Amino acid sequence: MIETVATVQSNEEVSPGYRLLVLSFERQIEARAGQFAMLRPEGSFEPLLRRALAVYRQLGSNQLSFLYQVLGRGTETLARCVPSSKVEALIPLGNSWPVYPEAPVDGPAQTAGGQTDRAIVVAGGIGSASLLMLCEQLARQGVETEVLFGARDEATARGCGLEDFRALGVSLTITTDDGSLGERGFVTGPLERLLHEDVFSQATIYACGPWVMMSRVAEIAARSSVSCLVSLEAPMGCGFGVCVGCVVAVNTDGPPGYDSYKRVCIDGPIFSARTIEWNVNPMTHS
Amino acid sequence: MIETVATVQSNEEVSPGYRLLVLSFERQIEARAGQFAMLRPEGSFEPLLRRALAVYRQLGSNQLSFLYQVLGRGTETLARCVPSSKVEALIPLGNSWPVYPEAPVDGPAQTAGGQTDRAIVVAGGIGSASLLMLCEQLARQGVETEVLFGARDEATARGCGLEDFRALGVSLTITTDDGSLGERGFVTGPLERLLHEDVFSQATIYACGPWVMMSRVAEIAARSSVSCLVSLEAPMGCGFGVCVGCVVAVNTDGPPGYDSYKRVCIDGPIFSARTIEWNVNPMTHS
Amino acid sequence: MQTPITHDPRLAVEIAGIRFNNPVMGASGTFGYGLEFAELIDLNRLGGFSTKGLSARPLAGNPPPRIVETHGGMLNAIGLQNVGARAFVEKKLPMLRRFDTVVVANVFGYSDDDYIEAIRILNDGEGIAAYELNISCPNVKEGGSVIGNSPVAAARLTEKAKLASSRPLIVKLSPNVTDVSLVARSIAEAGADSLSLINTIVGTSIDVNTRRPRLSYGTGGLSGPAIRPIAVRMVQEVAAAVNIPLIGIGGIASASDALEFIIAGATAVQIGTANYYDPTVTIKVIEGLSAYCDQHKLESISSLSGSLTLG
Amino acid sequence: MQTPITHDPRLAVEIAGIRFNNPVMGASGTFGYGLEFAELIDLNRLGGFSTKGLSARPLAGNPPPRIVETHGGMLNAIGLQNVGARAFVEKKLPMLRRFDTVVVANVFGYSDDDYIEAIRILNDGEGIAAYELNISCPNVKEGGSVIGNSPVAAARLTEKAKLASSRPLIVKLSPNVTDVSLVARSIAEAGADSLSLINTIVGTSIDVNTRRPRLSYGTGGLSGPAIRPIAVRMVQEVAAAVNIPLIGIGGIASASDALEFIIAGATAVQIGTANYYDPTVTIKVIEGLSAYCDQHKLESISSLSGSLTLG
Ligand SMILES: Cc1cc2nc3c(=O)[nH]c(=O)nc-3n(C[C@H](O)[C@H](O)[C@H](O)COP(=O)(O)OP(=O)(O)OC[C@H]3O[C@@H](n4cnc5c(N)ncnc54)[C@H](O)[C@@H]3O)c2cc1C
Ligand SMILES: Cc1cc2nc3c(=O)[nH]c(=O)nc-3n(C[C@H](O)[C@H](O)[C@H](O)COP(=O)(O)OP(=O)(O)OC[C@H]3O[C@@H](n4cnc5c(N)ncnc54)[C@H](O)[C@@H]3O)c2cc1C
Ligand SMILES: Cc1cc2nc3c(=O)[nH]c(=O)nc-3n(C[C@H](O)[C@H](O)[C@H](O)COP(=O)(O)O)c2cc1C
Ligand SMILES: Cc1cc2nc3c(=O)[nH]c(=O)nc-3n(C[C@H](O)[C@H](O)[C@H](O)COP(=O)(O)O)c2cc1C
Ligand code: FES
Ligand code: FES
Repeated sequence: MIETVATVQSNEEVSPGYRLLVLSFERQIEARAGQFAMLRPEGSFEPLLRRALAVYRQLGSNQLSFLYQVLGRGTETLARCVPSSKVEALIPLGNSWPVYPEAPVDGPAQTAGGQTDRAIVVAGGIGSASLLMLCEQLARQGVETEVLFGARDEATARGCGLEDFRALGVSLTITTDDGSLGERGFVTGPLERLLHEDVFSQATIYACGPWVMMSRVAEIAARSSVSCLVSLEAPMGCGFGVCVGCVVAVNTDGPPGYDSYKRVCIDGPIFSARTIEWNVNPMTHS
Repeated sequence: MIETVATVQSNEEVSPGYRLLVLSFERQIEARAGQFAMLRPEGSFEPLLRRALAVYRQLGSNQLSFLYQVLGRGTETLARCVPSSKVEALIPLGNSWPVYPEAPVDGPAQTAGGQTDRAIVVAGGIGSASLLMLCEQLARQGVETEVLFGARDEATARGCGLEDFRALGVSLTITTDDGSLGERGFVTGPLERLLHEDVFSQATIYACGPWVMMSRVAEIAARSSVSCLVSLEAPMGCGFGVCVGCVVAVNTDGPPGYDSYKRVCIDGPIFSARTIEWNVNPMTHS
Repeated sequence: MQTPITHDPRLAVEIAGIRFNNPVMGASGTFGYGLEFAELIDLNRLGGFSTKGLSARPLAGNPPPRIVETHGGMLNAIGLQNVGARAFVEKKLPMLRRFDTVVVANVFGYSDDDYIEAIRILNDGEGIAAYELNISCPNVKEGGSVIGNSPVAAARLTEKAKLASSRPLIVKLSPNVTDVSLVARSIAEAGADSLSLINTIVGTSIDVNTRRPRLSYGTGGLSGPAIRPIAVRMVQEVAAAVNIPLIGIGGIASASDALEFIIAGATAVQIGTANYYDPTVTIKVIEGLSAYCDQHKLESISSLSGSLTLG
Repeated sequence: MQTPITHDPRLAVEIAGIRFNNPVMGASGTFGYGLEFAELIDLNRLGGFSTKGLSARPLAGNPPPRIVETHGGMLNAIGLQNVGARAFVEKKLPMLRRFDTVVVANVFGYSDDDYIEAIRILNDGEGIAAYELNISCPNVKEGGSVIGNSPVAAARLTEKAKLASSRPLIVKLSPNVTDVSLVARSIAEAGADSLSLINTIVGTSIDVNTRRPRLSYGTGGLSGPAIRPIAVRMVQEVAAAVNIPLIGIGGIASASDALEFIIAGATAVQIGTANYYDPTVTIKVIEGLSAYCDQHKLESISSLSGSLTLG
């Protein structure tokens, strides 16, 4: 993790309310799939706190892109950054998606001896931003991958990087709430269909999206005893473990104590879905 | 006075720490010499309060320019405005320089029957920003004008619009504290020399600059019983008379009461030097 | 009179028998005597406003500098420069009567008698709907202790003011206390018709090069969005302690900010510092409240008052 | 050990016999256990820091959401999640001893006995320079009233803590009181070696769409530049009321901010919220203080302490 100042290469609107920020750094940044940065325009007095954005794509050694939804005051100020302006970045942060046969984050429910050979990537809305590099890595490692891409409507899907996912050339199923693109409904529909096929019994699910979506995906995965990893969102004060504000409740066997809460920024953002206490009211803005 | 949103045409650096902001408005703005605007980049959350900037020049009916020194947080955010971005403006504000034979602001010490036929314009540092349109108007009305232009050094003089004053073609005396341009010393030197010449006995002095300079100019004017007008600076909360924060102490004969203080924003910024209580500690940042 | 404008009936509220077209008011000291805004907004659309603090005699106020900007707010030590109650009644009120907006006269003094004298003068003024008592003033007869910081002193003044006043009485609470609901309860029991809160929070800003305070008076009152979370919390506490209507004040700059106060327990709100840098903010907030009613299918804004759900 | 770094001798200060290389510290709850910052700054350059609040037993803290941003600040209701005094002594302290920076253990409890128990455990820890008592906690044995809001309760706890402690005692004042100098005086008289102020100011933020507080706990502590003018004023008041050294805290984000506290009367300062969004701010402030000494030809920063000129 380093604190550095990056230069804005471009900050184009991808679709109304969604933009792609390309930053160039003075030196090489080793960002792995699923990691994020805490960003803030240089010299911006307000809002005070930095905003967490996942690394969307590595474009050459010193350039990274960030795909983001313009939601509140922080992303609004980022949206106003013009090329050649500066952005303060604390990067890379958090853990990364464990891609087999590398070491698992905390051991998915692997059957004895069975190796996960298939991946189901479930993207909900702007959650796609932390999944593109994962798909690239899965492709590089020859892991058979199905992408389920859900969004509110066609324009939002575009804003969430649909074209980049299409360009991967992997099997892609799209759902939109209003049916304006692909299947009408949520990604959980196609997910359940896939998990009925035996070939996916050893699969690993990688999910990132609104809390409600991830909790449904976790439920489906547990029912089919398929391992599932989620990348969580939480309000972040610092992004590097000191404010203790970004916590999520985790299942601990003993009575509530120090470790009933884990910090999304340093203990995550990626967790094994089994460890998360899902039936709490969603703490994120969505 | 209207509240409107202007578009940035340009915002170029004139010299290090000094910039010229050109704004275009949707409709015609009738700004008279010495008036000012309260400006704030649109969508900027901090600093909270608008900043007072004099109208430097009218460039066509819907375009005005503002020459400003980048000092603290407010002018810093203005300095970062890029072309086509928007700036909120409350404009035009305050009174304007009274140019004879039009009606005087509150009657300079004119000798019986004598009409002021000469003007001595005294600019100190960025105080020049409220004097260019005055010089243009004096020239249009054929008033014999001497400009005394003081600045810290050559670069600051350039930043304070020296070239624009030179282009007026009026008699111009330059002083710099370090002598890097024109006479070494303050504008008060050349002013005293001028006032020794009888021809200036009926002149009117128009002065704008740091508080200390204006109080010295007022003293010199009073000694030579020559009328003198000053444009004052004060911290401004609103710019249109409701916060009652921008006051200056004025000489009142009676005991201190409601009218011992005048608001620079609506009772000024231009005052007759005689009415100002000069021996108070300078309240502006300079 | 201008063409009559239509008010959104859902926004009408009532405090101590006074009917407001909507809950949005200008706060004392940030709206002058109202007329200064006539060029910028249609005063007829405004719920109401509270005048600059009025004293029995006109006052010069403090020497400058009187204001300094802070992060998210400003400090002021204006020193209550005002034309005086008499001049307000004779010169300002006649012009204000042309407008269909609730005029609240903010009153202050440096001893109980000061307040009463000012109220008596204002009683002659036609067109004043209520008095708002600024009790964040030092009582020079009692060693300069701030009246609003002591439940006893505040209750005593409220009683006298209620007796002297021919109109409903709003008492404006100081936030510089350990337990604001304690002071609120004693004032309510002393007969106040409504409470407005909060006034500014005492603060200071030092010029580190001259090693002097930036305000000539030394300390000043902090206002603006920076203090809003403190103000909303205090409205919530006072709403639980009294059952007279509350007017929420403190850093409001948007409809969402105003709604925080209403949900916390306020019936109406006052916007102060935001008027300086966003002169039409009052109108934007009124429009924002109507949009909120549309979005939430709300019949009346007052049904929202105190609707905060905890836990 | 890394190559020894040179400290600017002009910045050295002393509090209760503890020598600080410079007056700049990290504030409790914003500096973790110090080690989290080792990647970002050279801890040897830091004057010191106050640990996350430590209790006798480890605590889970409040359910999320625990933080929300406000204008110029943030509200937090972390609920003092911490590893507990024992784990700090055994697991964190050994690693901290490698650094040449003053380690202050922040201590809290929910009754006097809680505090004392935690202090006893920490007494075993080698490398702790002093304890900082967070008295902004509710005393569950006395109906949850905040210890720091009452001069009597605060003095009583200070006395007991002083007896139990084998090290100098810093007591951290709550700003949520009418007269902070009253509480300060009673704590100083009860034997505190130094006072640090201010802790966070109670506030709330409401989500107007769900009509619920944004923090699960309801209210939270307001911190950041928004509260700085209030904090500087309180340091100024307390400096006039006691003559034990003060540590100024509240919204510091630059050298100029730190100097305001020192000029107002503080000997050292703590930086809190700014560490989150400007992780190297402590080092920048230290460098800024050296630059100030150059600019003003100052021999020692402590000569500036309380140099505020009024009037
Ligand atoms: C690890 C991680 C990675 C992420 N990656 C991405 C990414 O790649 N792309 C992306 O788009 N997002 C991403 N997010 C989410 C992103 O961080 C948030 O959307 C962002 O922080 C929101 O900040 P904001 O300034 O836009 O909105 P905020 O101003 O923080 O507000 C967010 C929402 O809450 C409301 N709100 C918050 N506070 C208040 C208040 N006090 N008063 C009123 N309303 C309020 C706002 O109206 C808005 O609707 C990520 C989050 C995490 C934790
Ligand atoms: C009628 C009028 C017309 C004017 N016209 C012009 C013009 O045409 N051009 C021009 O350049 N200027 C003009 N000025 C002056 C201009 O308004 C001020 O220079 C400007 O408001 C300064 O704002 P700022 O944001 O740059 O600095 P601020 O942030 O307001 O600070 C100003 C100075 O004070 C210090 N300061 C202020 N507050 C604090 C604080 N809380 N803590 C620490 N330091 C602080 C800053 O460091 C800085 O040095 C005019 C002023 C008036 C009243
Ligand atoms: C410059 C200024 C002058 C004020 N004058 C008064 C006053 O005369 N009487 C009063 O009761 N409150 C006065 N106030 C307090 C405001 O009415 C309001 O209570 C406070 O500023 C908090 O609201 P805000 O954050 O929206 O400004 C004044 C505030 C400011 C900033
Ligand atoms: C997230 C967070 C956690 C905090 N935890 C503690 C704590 O455990 N003990 C304590 O005494 N103060 C705690 N504080 C208060 C800070 O130490 C400091 O007093 C306060 O935030 C004001 O300073 P600042 O504005 O620089 O942050 C905490 C503050 C924040 C923001
Ligand atoms: S964001 Fe501060 S600890 Fe995770
Ligand atoms: S700037 Fe507000 S009254 Fe002049």
